[in-house]
Amino acid sequence: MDWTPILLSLKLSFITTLILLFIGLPVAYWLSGSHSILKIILEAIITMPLVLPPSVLGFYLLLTFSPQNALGKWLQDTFALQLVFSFKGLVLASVIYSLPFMISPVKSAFDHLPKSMTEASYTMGKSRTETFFLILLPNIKASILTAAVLTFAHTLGEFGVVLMIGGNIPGITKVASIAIYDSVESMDYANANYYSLLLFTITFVIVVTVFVLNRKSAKSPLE
Amino acid sequence: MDWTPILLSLKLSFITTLILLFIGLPVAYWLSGSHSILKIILEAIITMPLVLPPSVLGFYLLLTFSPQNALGKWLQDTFALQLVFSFKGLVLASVIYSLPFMISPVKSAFDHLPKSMTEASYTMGKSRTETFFLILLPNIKASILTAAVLTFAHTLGEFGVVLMIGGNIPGITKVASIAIYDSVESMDYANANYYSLLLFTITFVIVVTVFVLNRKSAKSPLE
Amino acid sequence: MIEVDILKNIKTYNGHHPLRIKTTFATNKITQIFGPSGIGKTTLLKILAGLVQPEQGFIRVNNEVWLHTQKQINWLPQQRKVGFVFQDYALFPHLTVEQHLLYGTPDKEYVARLLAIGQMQAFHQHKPKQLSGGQQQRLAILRALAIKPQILLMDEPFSALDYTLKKSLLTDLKPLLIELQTTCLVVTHYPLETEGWAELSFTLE
Amino acid sequence: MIEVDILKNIKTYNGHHPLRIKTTFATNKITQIFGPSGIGKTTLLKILAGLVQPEQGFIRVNNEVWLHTQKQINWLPQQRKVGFVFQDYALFPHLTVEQHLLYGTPDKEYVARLLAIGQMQAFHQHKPKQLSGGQQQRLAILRALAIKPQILLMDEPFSALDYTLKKSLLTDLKPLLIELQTTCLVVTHYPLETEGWAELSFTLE
Amino acid sequence: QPLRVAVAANAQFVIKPLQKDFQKKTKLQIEIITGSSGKLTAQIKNGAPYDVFLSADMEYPTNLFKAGFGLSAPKVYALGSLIVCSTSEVAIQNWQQLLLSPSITKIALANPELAPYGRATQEAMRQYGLWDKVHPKLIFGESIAQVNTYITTGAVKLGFTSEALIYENSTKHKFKWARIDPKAYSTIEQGMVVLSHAKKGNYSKAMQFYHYLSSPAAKQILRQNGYRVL
Ligand SMILES: Nc1ncnc2c1ncn2[C@@H]1O[C@H](COP(=O)(O)OP(=O)(O)OP(=O)(O)O)[C@@H](O)[C@H]1O
Ligand SMILES: Nc1ncnc2c1ncn2[C@@H]1O[C@H](COP(=O)(O)OP(=O)(O)OP(=O)(O)O)[C@@H](O)[C@H]1O
Ligand code: MOO
Ligand SMILES: [Mg+2]
Ligand SMILES: [Mg+2]
Repeated sequence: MDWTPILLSLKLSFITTLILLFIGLPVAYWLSGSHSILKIILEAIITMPLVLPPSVLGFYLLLTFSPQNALGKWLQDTFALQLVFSFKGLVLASVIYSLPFMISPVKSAFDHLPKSMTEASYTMGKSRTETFFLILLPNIKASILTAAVLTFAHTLGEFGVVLMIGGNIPGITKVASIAIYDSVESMDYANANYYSLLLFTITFVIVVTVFVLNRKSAKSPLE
Repeated sequence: MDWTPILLSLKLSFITTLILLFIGLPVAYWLSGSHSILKIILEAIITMPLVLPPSVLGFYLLLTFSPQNALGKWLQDTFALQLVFSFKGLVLASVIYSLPFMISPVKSAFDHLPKSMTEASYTMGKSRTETFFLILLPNIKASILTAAVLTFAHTLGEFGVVLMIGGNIPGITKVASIAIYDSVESMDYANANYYSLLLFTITFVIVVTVFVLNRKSAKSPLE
Repeated sequence: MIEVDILKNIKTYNGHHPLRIKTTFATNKITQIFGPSGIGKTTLLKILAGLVQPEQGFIRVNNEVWLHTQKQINWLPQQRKVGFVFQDYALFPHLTVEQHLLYGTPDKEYVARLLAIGQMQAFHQHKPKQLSGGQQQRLAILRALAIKPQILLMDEPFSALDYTLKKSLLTDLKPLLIELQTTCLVVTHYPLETEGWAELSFTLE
Repeated sequence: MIEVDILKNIKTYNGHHPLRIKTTFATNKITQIFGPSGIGKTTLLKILAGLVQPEQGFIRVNNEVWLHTQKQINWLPQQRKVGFVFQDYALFPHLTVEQHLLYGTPDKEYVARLLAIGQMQAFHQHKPKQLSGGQQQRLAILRALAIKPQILLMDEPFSALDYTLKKSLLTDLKPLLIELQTTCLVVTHYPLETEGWAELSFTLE
Repeated sequence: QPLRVAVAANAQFVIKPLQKDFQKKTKLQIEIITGSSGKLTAQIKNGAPYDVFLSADMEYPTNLFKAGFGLSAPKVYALGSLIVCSTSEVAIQNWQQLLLSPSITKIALANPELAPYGRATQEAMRQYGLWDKVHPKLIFGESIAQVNTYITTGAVKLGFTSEALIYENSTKHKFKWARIDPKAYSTIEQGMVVLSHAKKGNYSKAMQFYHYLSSPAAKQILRQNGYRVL
């Protein structure tokens, strides 16, 4: 039993979720509120990667970042950054693919917040940034948590994109989803079951823990 | 150029989204509010299908509903219902796979609604059901819409599960995502681009239209 | 007659402190309820409406027992059909003024009459966030009346209204309450504002 | 002196109707503002705080021009540093009473003093939804004072408080406002409640 | 109902001329389903409505037949030929040195655990003593189709694939390629089997196709597309 793929998967999911929290929350905030056509179109564009089958999305990423291609060549020559067949590439692909699952629910949550909450913070001399972090984010914690859990789980199970641009390199891009798939394809069902169960259990424990912790913090010390 | 796969995909996404609205909204409502451990565990379980690579989820569904298997045999004998290699099976698989994307964000939205809104409706003699449809749902419309759009897009791009239990049968289970993938695999890149672009455009138009319509209805006639 | 005998534990900073209320209210009358801030006035009204559950209690309205914790009797808020004016209004953000009232009654004439009583005709198409504080409060009162309630529970219902408006509202409400044979309990901090209008008083302490 | 000259279009059922206000308020004084419900009192305060933008306008506070639509001058709410007591409180659901005040000032001693003025010490760990209506309103007042504002804008700040509480609050607030040299504008429907406390009056009509 | 033929990914090109020729000769319609051999086998075992299965090896068809899913004993229809291939200007004839050159950073092959061509590649590399030396450069494709994608998009400079790739795509891509000595790997015997699903109405059509694949016409087409035939 090889633990490397599972650890690699957890690492990928963790990093992707973290990056998406950093990118997603501000973007969601920026998209919320005003309903200009520009923002609607942007929101629609963010949803688009979902529409393609993951392996096809992977194919286009492969084309874009292939060292034969202008962009891929430039990245390689300038930053020695190779995005195909590397862990960094998987992170980038997962971020693109899971983007809407982070941004859309959080944006809706921002939309549902009363305007007066922001106004009250402004009159207390707090900047947009302070208000964002100290008032708005804590009040949509449940939605952010949900989005983070979905992103995490989705990245764990992410397979098509990884299959395409990962190249199944042990220890680098051979994540759990690929290992399980390999076992199924080679009819080693015992191994597939074993991996699946393990992935299930670990994630289940993580998700339940996060939810339970959140539940505790939602209750006041008085209740 | 064969339109069948695209129409099939749109049909599958549409039906899946519809079913998930029917199932997802009540379940999300039921999960919201009380934070009992039971409900937390249920919510975590709903998230679990995501963790498995789609093709592996598809493999397990294949095993479960295979006519070789007790459940599959029983369904076939009793209801003449075959869930593998049939459109019905794809619908079921898509529903399971997209369940968390519908339920989780909507549940968070319910959680954010003030309790007094429900109370006011109750004192006006309205039942739980009436309150649910007439008061609560309209107030989280934005979140529901977001969830529906994500579900729709996600089902369009859904590929691994479909590949496994669909079996790529033209006109029945050969949806657009499979057709595009086939084109890539057989190196017919022009065709893949063409399909992708078409799917992109159609979805983009649908999503933007939905968002724009929603924006209109959110504004009052006075503004 | 409304008979109330309840015990509710209120959680505070230093443990629980019990709220015990045993009293009767006359039916078909307007009773004003006084008491310092935080004593439990809102809690009392919510218990009457079935929105808050007391640890122990008994509530009888005329011949109907609404609550009897020992006998496990506990009517749903829907069954009690009380009109409730929430202290924080609790309006429905997505409904216009008129739709709020139509949510409680299909009777369009009655809705028009309510709009006139609240002087809200000009705003019947407004949604709550487009209303001023006083307009929102008037809507909260009218909405509670929409179901033609047997009992009307009002939690500080006039606090955001100016003198003239309040006077005319009180004047218009009275005949309506008599006509509907509604029992009215009104929590207020300003004895003056309901003086002459309310017929009885009850002080919580 | 605060100089105000503004024009704001208010959207109503039958088109726009203009709200025109041209007046001055004395600084370091308490001015009460009257006016019927829906006339634009809340709107005036929000324009002063920079939360609502008038179509045309000019606001000068002592020597600082806060708003001059023609010259494109428009200070942010943050720069104006006004304390604002919202008519609907607008409290932060996730913060306790004490955290609300600490959000405006790091000065723990001052926070303790404010809690005492509002008689809220026993509730300093409560979150808004655990507070009664009157307790919430007191918190809204204290929070506005937390930033030691130059101008304090209060929108119906005493409507949910009983007589005794209000009297003691008013008595304790006065020396604080003098000490902070705060100009106070207070919207009220009950001239009686602030009589003797407010030094000047202004009526919107 | 048309005859449904499940085809391993490596044979997805050659199946098209075969299909055309068969239809011309018999007026029978065929529906083609492609996938990796392993996936197709799993599907067949769980009720997939396929009539004939063309695998990339003999193992899967034998397995199916033994489990009772086959009507005919599996039979070899073609022998696969392994090549090394590139779309860059490289000295492909010296591919063994090329593999070791620092200018080649990534080499694609099919996953030896899943795909017969991958297994053959592994054997050949071991034979030449290259496997351990180039191991860090290896990129594994799920099926031979994915390896072809890596090669044609230029994501890798060098890949091991089936010879069938060359004939199908010679007009679109300029391939540099070299055949691997068949002695360096055990023969890639591609097997076919008529499936028990054919009993539901397509049995005679399936048998017709089964026999057609052994006909001289079919062998000719297979040969033209990079396969050897017995
Ligand atoms: N978003 C909005 N859309 C349309 N009309 C609005 C909106 N906000 C406020 N109004 C209208 O503007 C007018 C002035 O409102 P404002 O809240 O300033 O009144 P007010 O004097 O504070 O009244 P009150 O004493 O009832 O609080 C009201 O008639 C109200 O209906
Ligand atoms: N969810 C809660 N958790 C803890 N304490 C609560 C909660 N809800 C109310 N309380 C406390 O219960 C007490 C009674 O509240 P209630 O709202 O009934 O007072 P009230 O008489 O209506 O006061 P007011 O005149 O200020 O509205 C208050 O001290 C309040 O702090
Ligand atoms: O044709 Mo295969 O089974 O992908 O090597
Ligand atoms: Mg109260
Ligand atoms: Mg107002």
